[in-house]
Amino acid sequence: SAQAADDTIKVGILHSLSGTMAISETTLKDVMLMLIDEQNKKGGVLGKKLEAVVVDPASNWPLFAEKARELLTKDKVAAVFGCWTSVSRKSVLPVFEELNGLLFYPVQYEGEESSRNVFYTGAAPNQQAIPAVDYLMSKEKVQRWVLAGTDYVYPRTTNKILEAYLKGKGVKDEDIKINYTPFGHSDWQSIVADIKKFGSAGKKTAVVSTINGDANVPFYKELGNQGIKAQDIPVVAFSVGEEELAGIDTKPLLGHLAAWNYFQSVDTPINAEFIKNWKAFTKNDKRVTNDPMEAHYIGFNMWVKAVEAAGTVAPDAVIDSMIGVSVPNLTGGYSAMLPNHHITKPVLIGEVQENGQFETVSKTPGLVPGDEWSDFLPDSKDLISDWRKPLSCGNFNVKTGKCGGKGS
Amino acid sequence: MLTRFFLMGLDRKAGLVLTVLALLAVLVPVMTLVVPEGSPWHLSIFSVSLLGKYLCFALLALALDLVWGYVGILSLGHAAFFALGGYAMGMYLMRQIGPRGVYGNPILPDFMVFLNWKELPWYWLGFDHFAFAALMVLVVPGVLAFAFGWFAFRSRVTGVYLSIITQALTFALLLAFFRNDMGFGGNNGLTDFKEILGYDIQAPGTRVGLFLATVAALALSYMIASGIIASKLGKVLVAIRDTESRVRFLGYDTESYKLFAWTLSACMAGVAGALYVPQVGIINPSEFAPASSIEAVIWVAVGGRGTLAGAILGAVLVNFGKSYFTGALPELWLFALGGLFVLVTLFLPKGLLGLWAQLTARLPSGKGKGAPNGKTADQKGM
Amino acid sequence: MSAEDTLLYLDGVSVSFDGFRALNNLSLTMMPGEMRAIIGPNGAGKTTMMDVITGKTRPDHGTILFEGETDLTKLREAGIANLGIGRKFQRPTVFEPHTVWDNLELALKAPRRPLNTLTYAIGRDDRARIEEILDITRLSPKRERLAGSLSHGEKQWLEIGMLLAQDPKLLLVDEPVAGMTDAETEQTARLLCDIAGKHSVIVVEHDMSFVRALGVKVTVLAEGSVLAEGSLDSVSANQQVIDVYLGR
Amino acid sequence: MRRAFRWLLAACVAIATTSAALAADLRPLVQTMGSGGYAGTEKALNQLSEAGDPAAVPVIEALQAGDLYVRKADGLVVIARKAGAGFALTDPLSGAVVGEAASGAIDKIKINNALRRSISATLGALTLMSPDPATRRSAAEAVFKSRDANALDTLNTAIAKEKDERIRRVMEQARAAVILTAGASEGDTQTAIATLTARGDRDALALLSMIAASGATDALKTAAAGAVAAVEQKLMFWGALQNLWYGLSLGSVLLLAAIGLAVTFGVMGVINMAHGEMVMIGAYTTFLVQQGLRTYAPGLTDLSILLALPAAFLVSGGVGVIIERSVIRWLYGRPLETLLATWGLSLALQQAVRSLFGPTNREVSAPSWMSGAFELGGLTITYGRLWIVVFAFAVFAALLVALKRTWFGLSIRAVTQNRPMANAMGIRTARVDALTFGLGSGIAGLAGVALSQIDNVSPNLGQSYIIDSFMVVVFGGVGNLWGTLVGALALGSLNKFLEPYAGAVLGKILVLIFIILFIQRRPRGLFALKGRAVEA
Amino acid sequence: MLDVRSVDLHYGAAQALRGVSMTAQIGKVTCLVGRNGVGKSSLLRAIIGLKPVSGGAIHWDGADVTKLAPADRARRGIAYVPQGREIFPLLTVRENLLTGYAPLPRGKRSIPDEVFELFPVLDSMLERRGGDLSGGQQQQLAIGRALVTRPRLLVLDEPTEGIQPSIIKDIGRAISYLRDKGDMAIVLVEQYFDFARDLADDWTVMERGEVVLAGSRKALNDEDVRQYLTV
Ligand SMILES: Nc1ncnc2c1ncn2[C@@H]1O[C@H](COP(=O)(O)OP(=O)(O)OP(=O)(O)O)[C@@H](O)[C@H]1O
Ligand SMILES: Nc1ncnc2c1ncn2[C@@H]1O[C@H](COP(=O)(O)OP(=O)(O)OP(=O)(O)O)[C@@H](O)[C@H]1O
Ligand SMILES: [Mg+2]
Ligand SMILES: [Mg+2]
Repeated sequence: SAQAADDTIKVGILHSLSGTMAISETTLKDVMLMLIDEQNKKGGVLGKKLEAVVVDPASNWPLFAEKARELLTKDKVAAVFGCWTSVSRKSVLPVFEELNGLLFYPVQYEGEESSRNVFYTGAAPNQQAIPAVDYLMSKEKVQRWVLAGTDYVYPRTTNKILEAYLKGKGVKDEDIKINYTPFGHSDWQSIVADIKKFGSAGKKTAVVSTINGDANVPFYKELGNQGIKAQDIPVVAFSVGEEELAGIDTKPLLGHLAAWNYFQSVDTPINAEFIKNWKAFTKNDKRVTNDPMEAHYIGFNMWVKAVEAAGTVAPDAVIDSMIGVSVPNLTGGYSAMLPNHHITKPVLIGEVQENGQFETVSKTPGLVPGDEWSDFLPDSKDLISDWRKPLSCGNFNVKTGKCGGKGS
Repeated sequence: MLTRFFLMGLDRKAGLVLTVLALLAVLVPVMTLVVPEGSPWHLSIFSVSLLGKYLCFALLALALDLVWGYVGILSLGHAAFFALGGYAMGMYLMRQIGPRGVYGNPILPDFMVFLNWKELPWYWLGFDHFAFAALMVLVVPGVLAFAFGWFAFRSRVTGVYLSIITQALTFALLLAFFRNDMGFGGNNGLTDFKEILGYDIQAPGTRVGLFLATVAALALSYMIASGIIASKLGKVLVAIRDTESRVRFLGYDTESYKLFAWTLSACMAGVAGALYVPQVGIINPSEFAPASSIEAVIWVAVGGRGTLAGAILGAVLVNFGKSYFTGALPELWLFALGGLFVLVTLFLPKGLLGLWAQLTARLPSGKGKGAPNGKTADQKGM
Repeated sequence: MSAEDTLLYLDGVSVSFDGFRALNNLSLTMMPGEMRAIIGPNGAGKTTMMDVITGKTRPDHGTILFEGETDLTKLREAGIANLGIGRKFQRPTVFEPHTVWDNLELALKAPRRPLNTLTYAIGRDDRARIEEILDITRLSPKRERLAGSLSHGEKQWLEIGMLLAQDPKLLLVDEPVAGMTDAETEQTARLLCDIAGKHSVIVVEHDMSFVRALGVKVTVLAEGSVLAEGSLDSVSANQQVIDVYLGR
Repeated sequence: MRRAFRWLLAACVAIATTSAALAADLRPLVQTMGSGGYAGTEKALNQLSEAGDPAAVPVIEALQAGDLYVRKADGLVVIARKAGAGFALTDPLSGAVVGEAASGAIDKIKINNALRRSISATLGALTLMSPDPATRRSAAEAVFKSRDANALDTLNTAIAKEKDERIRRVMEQARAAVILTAGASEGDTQTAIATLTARGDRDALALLSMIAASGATDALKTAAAGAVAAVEQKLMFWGALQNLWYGLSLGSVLLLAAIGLAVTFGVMGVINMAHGEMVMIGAYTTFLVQQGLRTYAPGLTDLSILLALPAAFLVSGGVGVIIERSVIRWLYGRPLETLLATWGLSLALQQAVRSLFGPTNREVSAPSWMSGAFELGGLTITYGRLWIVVFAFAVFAALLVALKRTWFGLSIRAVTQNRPMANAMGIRTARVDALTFGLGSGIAGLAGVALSQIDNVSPNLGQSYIIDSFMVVVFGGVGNLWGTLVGALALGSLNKFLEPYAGAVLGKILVLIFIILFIQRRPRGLFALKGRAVEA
Repeated sequence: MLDVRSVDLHYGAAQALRGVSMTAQIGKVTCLVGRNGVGKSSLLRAIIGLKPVSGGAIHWDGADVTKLAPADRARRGIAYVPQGREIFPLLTVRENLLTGYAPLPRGKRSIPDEVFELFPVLDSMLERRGGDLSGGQQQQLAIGRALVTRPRLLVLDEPTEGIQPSIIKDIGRAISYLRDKGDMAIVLVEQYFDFARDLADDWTVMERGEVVLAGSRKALNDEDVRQYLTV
């Protein structure tokens, strides 16, 4: 409704509610509704109520772009919280840049991107993958690595980074095995057997899994059935959270690992409060929380704070006031928005418990700042991003001292 | 000869379709570029792109209807040709980015840079020229369709068997294009385009231009298709749909007829894909997904199989419904859409256009409304 | 006998399906302009023989030559049809979604390649020819009807019309008068007799009065090979033919 | 059982040795287990291990099971087990009752993977002489894995005392492993090599290769190299067999997924895009049955899969009958339109399940008789897969009999081949149609029960099988059940054969290309029906 | 007795039957003749129930069966030998025959000997698929299949089409045999006039969707009937 636009501030929610990604994204829509609801109870923002505009891009990437455009031009939303897969983000990116909108992206991703209009509240590879590998190397004394992933950009990039990183640490070629599977792969018999084989060469072996989405359940079921125990060959995953574990019998998976910036099991008052609200909001005391939810929690609060600081929802003003905003995260610290539009986060390594939760076994002592351009890729190691004026550049080359990548 | 050919297909229905397209071609630019914003007659650029997208789908539906409705080849893989055309255009657009990519590499697209590729793969060569890319839009789907069809038709693969191998084809391409090693950007596909033929791809003028190009392509394809159908060749095609073997015994080499229609249809689909990509701004392997192809079949069925206008209508309406419902009923739209499909099948056996025909026809065709025992020509094959 | 002057030459043709021999060392020759009636018990292999000639079924072995030189076993259906061999099927098969007129137009002798048909425009001669055939088959009033809505007998006629439209050198006619009234049967016999002379015709029929009306040489097939050959009177007197076919 | 044994063991130990004194020695060690985080626990555990006193076994087992706690009030290490609202505390060494505590008053002693490993090793060394044969055996396996040199003495004693031939063999293998890792005299090493060659698995191979590469003497090196070659050859043979098994089991999954479609599509000619959703409904029924049993009859949870079979058949079949009566029956003779309608139904069913059960995965756990694996020669066969193979073949056989040998089967075939004529013959086509579609859907539901064991139970479950199912049915030849069987097994094996060489992605692409090419050779599928009957 | 009372039948808008009435008595053969396309098969379809009538009524055995489904009419003893045979192509000959069990109670399910006596070829081809048979063999199978249902009203649509002379004679003998058993009404559509004449007890002659002549064999002479069959 057009008149309502004056006394409410609209917030777009762009998460798939149907299709293959609904399984992950629907929860994020719900958590956004809850956050908006709570904010309204606190009196809204700038004295106005927030109004959520929910659309369903249906796991269809061009539809993401179309819906983003619709949210920005038709509904005139002040900010959009959404996307899960990288491709959906890539699809909407030009739209947000063209129409100068704001997107909060809550999922861990491969990095190599920094847009003025996007705030990346999920983990960059250095906030998840690298610390996880470090943990395995130091605590589990792993010498041999299986990098298993779904065949798409995030695993490919992450594995490239990890491969470079591992080789830098002296791991030999023959001790790294990379394996890719198609989306939704469901027959893991041979691959798990292969992992077992690779792991019985006498050296301590671990699996770094960037297996995506639906394929995880059959993968873990097969791991359990073939009796691969965490104490023999631990699997550390970057895409498996509480929500995914809810679909699996975790007893055989005791001790397998995940690296995130948040676990539901984290014992802080603020998290307990969040979980309580969440269960109340969804009227389901079995509902679990997970890392991307926390990312939205942080992103939303940052946005609220930035808007209050700017005194307006006008995009340029909000973008400028976002940087440096710091809000409590759910693990007991504060996360801050960096000039590169990524945030600082602690990195937690957790082991799967019988009840489907993670037990934190390691936590970085401080916060890790998100690094958009990986230091382990030759073409991006010289790049930085800083959206503060006067630099205001997403791909500044420190070697050439120019904005715009390495070429110009 | 050519004019006669085009005139042959011009009956009343065709006139109507072409008039509507012509109206669109005049009204849309005026309403977006001339009518000031704020006027109720103003059309936003967003709607133009949306309309353009629907028309691209309409062209795909038209191409599909040509082979399905008239030759009886149910392709469950037509989106493959659409996507290939799209990729050809996407590669051109990618090359146009030049040094404006995030890494500033003037030659290599970003995804190749961060995967450490050192030089452009050979199959990317030439795509910096629009003319070459435009040619590839036709050639790549065309050649694939020709090769595929040549084998399949010669081996007399028909019916569901043909449908399923077209599905296998698009599925295989989907998996292949997902692979980063293929050099097409993997799952992320090709995106972040900057300009086309030197025009800023986001600019309203360019968008309207793309829209007009789509209208023109659709109109031309419509005329070609209806010309073919009205010709004797069209009658042979319909006869093949009905009883292919009988056509052979009359001395027609049915394989070459099928191959002709099939390849032409693939080329049309390729053009549709090529026009689609700059308007939606991304091409990604999921366009190859079997479900996309099936959806295209659904558009045709909803509109009315075997009527070109129906294919266009079905594509536009279903996609409009999808756009509308996903915004208006985000949690329930699948019920709405699914229900629509069921109802159309049950109550409009000849699709939406069939309804029109049912209402206007003086002499109903004599075939009962899908009574359980009704036996129609459809029974013969897919 | 040499194959040279013959129009159709079958020698030692055998076909079997899963071990069942439908044609058994069948030999048969047809001269240009000849009309031949073929009779024989149900399942004797008459239709199968036509299938073999028109390329629908590949023989296991044997020679089939057209005009003394073209080896039909090497060709596909369309190629064989284009040599000038037309066929009417036992079960009438016409293009149901097309009108009677279009059925005939499709059958009409004309270049058959896609480009030809794309640019085809019906001329006065063709129109006249179709009208003529419509008259012969008495389908004129139904020319705009869809072939699918014709009765069984009407479809028979339409198919005969299509065969005429093709103007082939050799006509293979499988049970043309099944389902026709006696008067129509006579008319069909006259029609075929008119055609013969210019064309060669092979007719398969069980209607003895029809075969008699044709007044041509008769070949009796049984169990996939020739049982007897000669005038109708001579074969009807043959005890074996009476036993397996005519009955008492 | 295990618990009973633990008490027994504790009791034995207490009586047989001058346990009080020893336990007293252990107590300070045990007391340190709760302090210093993982590292502290690890240290205490190592000391317990070095002490080599079986009295520590209950403590370590409690630690392993997550039952070992520290009382916050006084730092006392206790075993705590849930009792009512709080916990019942017992002394870890003596088993004496210590008291009760609320859950806030005690802290769990956490363990991580490294600790779990140490625990297994320690328990292995400590339980080598346990009276229970199974424990001894797993202890020996644990030592084999840990190669803990500390255990060598115990191992030697245990071997000497061991009566059971098979357990002794494992113990000897463990000893061999320890010797090869720690180093020993040439003679011993040679025997160890022989022992391990006899074991002949990957672990043995790893050890042997180590010796082959870095053995003390040339003689040892050659012996080890020979052993490596022998083991490798054996493994290769078993590897091939194993691959065959994978192919068979993938094939069975495909068969299960496809077989319902072979009825609705293959026999009835309905292009049933909602087939996958019938599978999904079967899987959700399994979930509900299991859920129900968990709440109302926890003792029967292990049987939930068995109970789910008829339930899923009826639910999916019922949905199928409803769909047939309301939609499909108007579409006979218009097979293409069934595509449109069933596609619509499939969208709606997915969304319905999403609304009812939520978009996320639901957990269906495996019953005990379907979890784990067993060894057959060099093959590892998981029970879950084995049952699925058996089940798939059973369903296939039952369906085959139903269609080919019963009057119902005959009517189904007659009706689908010529509906009006079947009706004129007196067959009630409407009923047959409904039941046939119901049968196909019900079988899909059965497939759902099986698939719930290996895949996601989510609204997308059906979608991931629908394409494969169509491929299988068409590849095998529409309308031919045997074709579906052979097609499923062939595609499954081909996939598994290609995977090791080409990788999963390329393997799948190659299978698809194979299907395309194969259909060129056999345009009507593997088991094409031939002859006039089909062409007519 | 079969009693068809002024039945109308439409294919879409086209009317194929206009107020057609006819009767068929138990123990008699009623021959239905007429030129191509006059509506003979349409009338039979109406009797069987394969095509719903748009007006009029059909009574069989004193009961109104107009609204019954074909299967239910079959259960009341109506059997049909269609034009074009309509064999179940993928069922074997035996299975084709077995479909005739549908309307029979369990105890009565057997194939009558007369089927194989009449058509010995069926006996020798029991395991062959129906669709593979030659045209004439299929026709024999279609008749045999109808006999398995032990009909009391047998409706035959051009049963001699495509059949060799000796078997036509057999079929003729079979029909008279069945008639002479006296418990069956037979409706026969036939173009082969001599054959029809030998069997007909009653004639019904149609033209353009209407009955133009009806009567017993005695009441009508051949020429009366024949005039409607010439061109
Ligand atoms: N595809 C097949 N599979 C098995 N048997 C077949 C096949 N085709 C034909 N036959 C058998 O071959 C024999 C010859 O059949 P054909 O149709 O040629 O006979 P016909 O002489 O035309 O008989 P009719 O006069 O009854 O039409 C028959 O017994 C038939 O059953
Ligand atoms: N399925 C149909 N759809 C439309 N019209 C039909 C259909 N079947 C028959 N007709 C028409 O109905 C009329 C009567 O046909 P019917 O088949 O009853 O004739 P018939 O007397 O049995 O002829 P024949 O001796 O050729 O078998 C014909 O004009 C025919 O064109
Ligand atoms: Mg024949
Ligand atoms: Mg008739």
